[in-house]
Amino acid sequence: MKKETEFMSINFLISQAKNIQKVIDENASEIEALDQNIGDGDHIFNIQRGLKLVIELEGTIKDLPLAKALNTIAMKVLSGIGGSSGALFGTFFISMAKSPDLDKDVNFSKACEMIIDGVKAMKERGKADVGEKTMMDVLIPVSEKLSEIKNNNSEMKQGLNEVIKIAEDRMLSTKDMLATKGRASFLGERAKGHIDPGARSSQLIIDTICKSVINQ
Amino acid sequence: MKKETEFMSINFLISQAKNIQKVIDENASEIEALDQNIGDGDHIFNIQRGLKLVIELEGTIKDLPLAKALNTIAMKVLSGIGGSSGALFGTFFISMAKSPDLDKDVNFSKACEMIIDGVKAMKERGKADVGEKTMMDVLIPVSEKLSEIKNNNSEMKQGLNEVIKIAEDRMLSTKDMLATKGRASFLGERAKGHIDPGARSSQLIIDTICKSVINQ
Amino acid sequence: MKKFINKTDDFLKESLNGFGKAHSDIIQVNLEPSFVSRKNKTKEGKVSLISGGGSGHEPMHGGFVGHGMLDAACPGFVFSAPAPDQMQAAAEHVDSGAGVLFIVKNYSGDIMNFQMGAEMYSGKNDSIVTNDDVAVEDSTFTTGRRGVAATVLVEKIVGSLAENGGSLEECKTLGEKVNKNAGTMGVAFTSCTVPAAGKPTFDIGDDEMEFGVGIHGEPGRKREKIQPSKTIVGNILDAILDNLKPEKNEKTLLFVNGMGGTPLTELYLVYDDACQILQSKGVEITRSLVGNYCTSLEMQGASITLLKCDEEILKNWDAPVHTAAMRWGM
Amino acid sequence: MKKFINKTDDFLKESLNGFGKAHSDIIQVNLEPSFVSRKNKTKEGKVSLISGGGSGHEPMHGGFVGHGMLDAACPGFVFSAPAPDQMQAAAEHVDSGAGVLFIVKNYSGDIMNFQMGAEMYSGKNDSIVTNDDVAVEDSTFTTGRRGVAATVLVEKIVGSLAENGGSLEECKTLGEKVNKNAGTMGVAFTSCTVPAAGKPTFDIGDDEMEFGVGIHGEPGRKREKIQPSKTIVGNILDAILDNLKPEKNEKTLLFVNGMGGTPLTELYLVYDDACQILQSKGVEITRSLVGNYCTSLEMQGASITLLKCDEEILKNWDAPVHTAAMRWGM
Ligand SMILES: Nc1ncnc2c1ncn2[C@@H]1O[C@H](COP(=O)(O)OP(=O)(O)O)[C@@H](O)[C@H]1O
Ligand SMILES: Nc1ncnc2c1ncn2[C@@H]1O[C@H](COP(=O)(O)OP(=O)(O)O)[C@@H](O)[C@H]1O
Ligand SMILES: [Mg+2]
Ligand SMILES: [Mg+2]
Ligand SMILES: [Mg+2]
Ligand SMILES: [Mg+2]
Repeated sequence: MKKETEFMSINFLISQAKNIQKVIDENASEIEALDQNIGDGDHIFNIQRGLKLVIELEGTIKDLPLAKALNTIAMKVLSGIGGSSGALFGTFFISMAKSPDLDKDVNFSKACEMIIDGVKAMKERGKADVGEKTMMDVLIPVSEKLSEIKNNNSEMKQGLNEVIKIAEDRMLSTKDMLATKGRASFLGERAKGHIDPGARSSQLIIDTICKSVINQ
Repeated sequence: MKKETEFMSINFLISQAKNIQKVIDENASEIEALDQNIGDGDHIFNIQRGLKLVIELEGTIKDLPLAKALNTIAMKVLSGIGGSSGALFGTFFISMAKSPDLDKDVNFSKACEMIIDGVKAMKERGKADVGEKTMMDVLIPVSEKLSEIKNNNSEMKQGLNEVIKIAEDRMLSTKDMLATKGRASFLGERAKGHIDPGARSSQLIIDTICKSVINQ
Repeated sequence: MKKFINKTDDFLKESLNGFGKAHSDIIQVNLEPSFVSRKNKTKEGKVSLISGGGSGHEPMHGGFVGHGMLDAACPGFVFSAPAPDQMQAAAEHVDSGAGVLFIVKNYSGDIMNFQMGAEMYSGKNDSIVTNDDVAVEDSTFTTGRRGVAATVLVEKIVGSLAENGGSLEECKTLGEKVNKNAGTMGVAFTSCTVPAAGKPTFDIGDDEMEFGVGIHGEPGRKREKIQPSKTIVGNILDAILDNLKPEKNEKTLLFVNGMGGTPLTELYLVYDDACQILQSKGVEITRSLVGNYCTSLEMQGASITLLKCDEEILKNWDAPVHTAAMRWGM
Repeated sequence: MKKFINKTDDFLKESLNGFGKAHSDIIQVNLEPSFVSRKNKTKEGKVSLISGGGSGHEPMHGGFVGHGMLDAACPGFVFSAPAPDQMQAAAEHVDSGAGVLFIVKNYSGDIMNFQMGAEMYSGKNDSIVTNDDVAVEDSTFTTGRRGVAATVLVEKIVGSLAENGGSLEECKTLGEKVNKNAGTMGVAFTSCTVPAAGKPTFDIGDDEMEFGVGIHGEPGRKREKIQPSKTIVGNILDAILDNLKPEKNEKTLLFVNGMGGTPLTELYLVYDDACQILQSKGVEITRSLVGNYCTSLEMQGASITLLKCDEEILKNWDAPVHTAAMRWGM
């Protein structure tokens, strides 16, 4: 089992990125098809490019203080991805990098806080709330669950299993939504019946991280 | 059997055009494919457009003197077809229209003479001789045969059967030629193995006219 | 996928390099972060116009950098909005002190990235957002309409005002007027192929068209059987006129834009159909633009934009311009 | 077949009408016989330039009618040379007394029809024949090489000389010089579809290209597997350089021409590849042209033309031009 203090270590971040890369690559054609159905088809390439760039940072950031490392990641994600995902995930990491007390150990509770703040920043940036058929349909409920786990001091493993479940349910729930934000919003009724690509990629990311933490 | 004097009557010309139109339409996809193989694919449309325009002239020319009628046809063919075929067939009809003594009856011998002169004019216009993989590979030998028939006063029916045979042989002979004139000349060795589209359409025209004269 | 390409990853960089070399008399290309800017420094007191967006819509926007139009353009990856550092760097490079106006097409990726770029840029700046695509329902609760071909017109017209000393505020006001006076709708016969994907974005039947298509191969209003040009043009114009409601004999600019893979002959035929239909409805066409300006890679199709013109718009449309893709009067 | 079209038979007429309306400030369209001419009468003493050819290569030639370039253009049916009466009527319409120079691409249909047109025109006239396509073996016993994209350069450069008072003889001499100094070769990734045919002219595999293709979808030198852009460009340039043999550091104009369906991004990438290769061989590029100028309907592909330039050529290239498709300096 993971030592509390290892959350958000640079090692942790890079190894998660590698895990995620593997899972995203395995599901690439599905994600590509989702953005072709209701968007412009670039989501998979944006995500893959972002992961590659972050993983390539390993050497550069491995000896940096966490705040600096996160900021380096943020700038890379922001400048290297582009599109909606670049702005949103970039915003997430900028928020993370700005979190106070990063020079102290980051325990699970602190990690949850950072994620919760990051999702809040994304929500402000994209102005999308739950129900608008975007990745926020996954990220906001997940963030709320993390906040509940953190506040109730719930058992981590069980909590993360619930997070996995929520992410999956909410990802699936985008299928029958009308879109009001993002490219899919231009489709009106025709967006229905298709899962949002950003919701799917976000869910896969959450799924991968949670499982890896649970299994360590 | 056709009365000698009816050759080249306006009725004769228009009814031949209608016969030819039918045969060309029946063989349209083959001719189209031939020009797609070694040219630019428009030969069939050029020929079909020309026939349609000539047939539409019926009302305009039916009461004109032959020279005038032929000149009207020539101008229509020249201006309405375009491409190599427009210039060549236009040249043919211009030559026909210029033939002397058109106010007198046109018998078989005179008709042969007109065709022979027409082909000569085409040869001058296009500067292509036998063996260059063009319609001249059909037209020149046919014209030579007509000249022989005329000079020897041969039996018309048998003569025309020989013309049919020559036209077909020479059309087929273009298959294995290298082209030196026309679009197919740009292909070098690659032109080999394909019949020349103009040779095929000319052969069909000759075949149709000869058979119709023979069977009348 | 059949494209002139060496390595997918180098596609944009190499293409930008070629663009820079072919037009080195008027523009320069910066890489990392990438932006196209005028060769000559923006003159003091002149507002700088910066646009950008995903690549794949060429000549938009790089082809519109030059005298009388943009000062810089920021190209993203194919169909992905550019990143904020591109806008920041471009702004820092071109701003002569009079401020920067960002011209942004209404897509959430573009909006977010330009917003962040504007936040990161310390100088005076403002933005206008184009949203001329009438294929999409407008609503304040949603992202609203897409910004498409009218962006070209906004860039030309505001570009002229900026060149002639218009203030940041005046430029913004004019840009918003042009955008409000314009309506666009497009139709696609074939899909485009994003280089990284290597295969067409969507499947479409041999007798089908996507009516109201976006400029990224996104689906439009509906998938239909293909129809005669006049029917297609009539349906597009109905949607536009419904929206713009021009007054009787109001002057307009008619812009027939190719999606990239449709020959000029067809675009002019569309122009002819549109003229006839508009004239029958009492709309006066006083300016025209026909060609490939706001494309979707090699997609076959076209969009029609109608712009209602007042004297200010006409004057600035007619003013000299010298860019790679649009040039007159100089 | 997916095209903006109403009736196949009306395709050209409607497209020409649209072209006439969209550019009514500089040109006019005559139908029956059809030709495009400048709106303003050719000034006295100025030699008139008339070109033409099958349609399907737009903007060539109609898009090159205007100040500093052609006086008239005669469009034939798609890929069929125009008829002599078109050339005759155009000549009668534009000739101001200084004579007419016909600019003809080397195809036997064009040659024969222009010859007949010239014979039918009673005024002073002469012709030049372009034959820049190095994909085809030259020989005095055959039709020789095809006239392709360099025709655009001939029309621009001779157009300037004519505008500035060059005599018929001088115009002809310059045109022949430009033609002799130019070499072109093209490659196609896809076929084009002639409207009357309704289906592609040739079949081509998903991984194949036609190397040395003509501008009518005629087969080229060979059918090959598709290759990286740099390889394709290298092979094209080898053929051209072999032929033109420019001197070390000789000045050239590099013209990357799209066949109609290839996006600008790719053409600029080709331009970049060509620059690198030419520079490595000591060829100096002093002028550039990139875009769709001599097309084959919606064909995907490109051709490269290299023109060796002396001062006379450069001066006339740079001179102002104002046509629908090429405009600078005015
Ligand atoms: N305003 C927004 N807020 C939150 N998420 C958004 C917003 N707009 C788009 N998205 C998400 O971004 C995803 C698409 O990302 P991507 O394809 O990378 O960018 P783009 O839409 O710019 O092409 C969508 O599936 C959706 O989940
Ligand atoms: N110089 C020439 N002399 C005689 N026939 C020619 C010549 N050039 C071409 N042709 C004939 O014309 C035919 C093609 O006609 P067509 O397709 O209508 O015109 P184009 O070649 O101009 O497209 C060729 O198949 C050939 O038979
Ligand atoms: Mg996308
Ligand atoms: Mg042909
Ligand atoms: Mg995108
Ligand atoms: Mg032809």
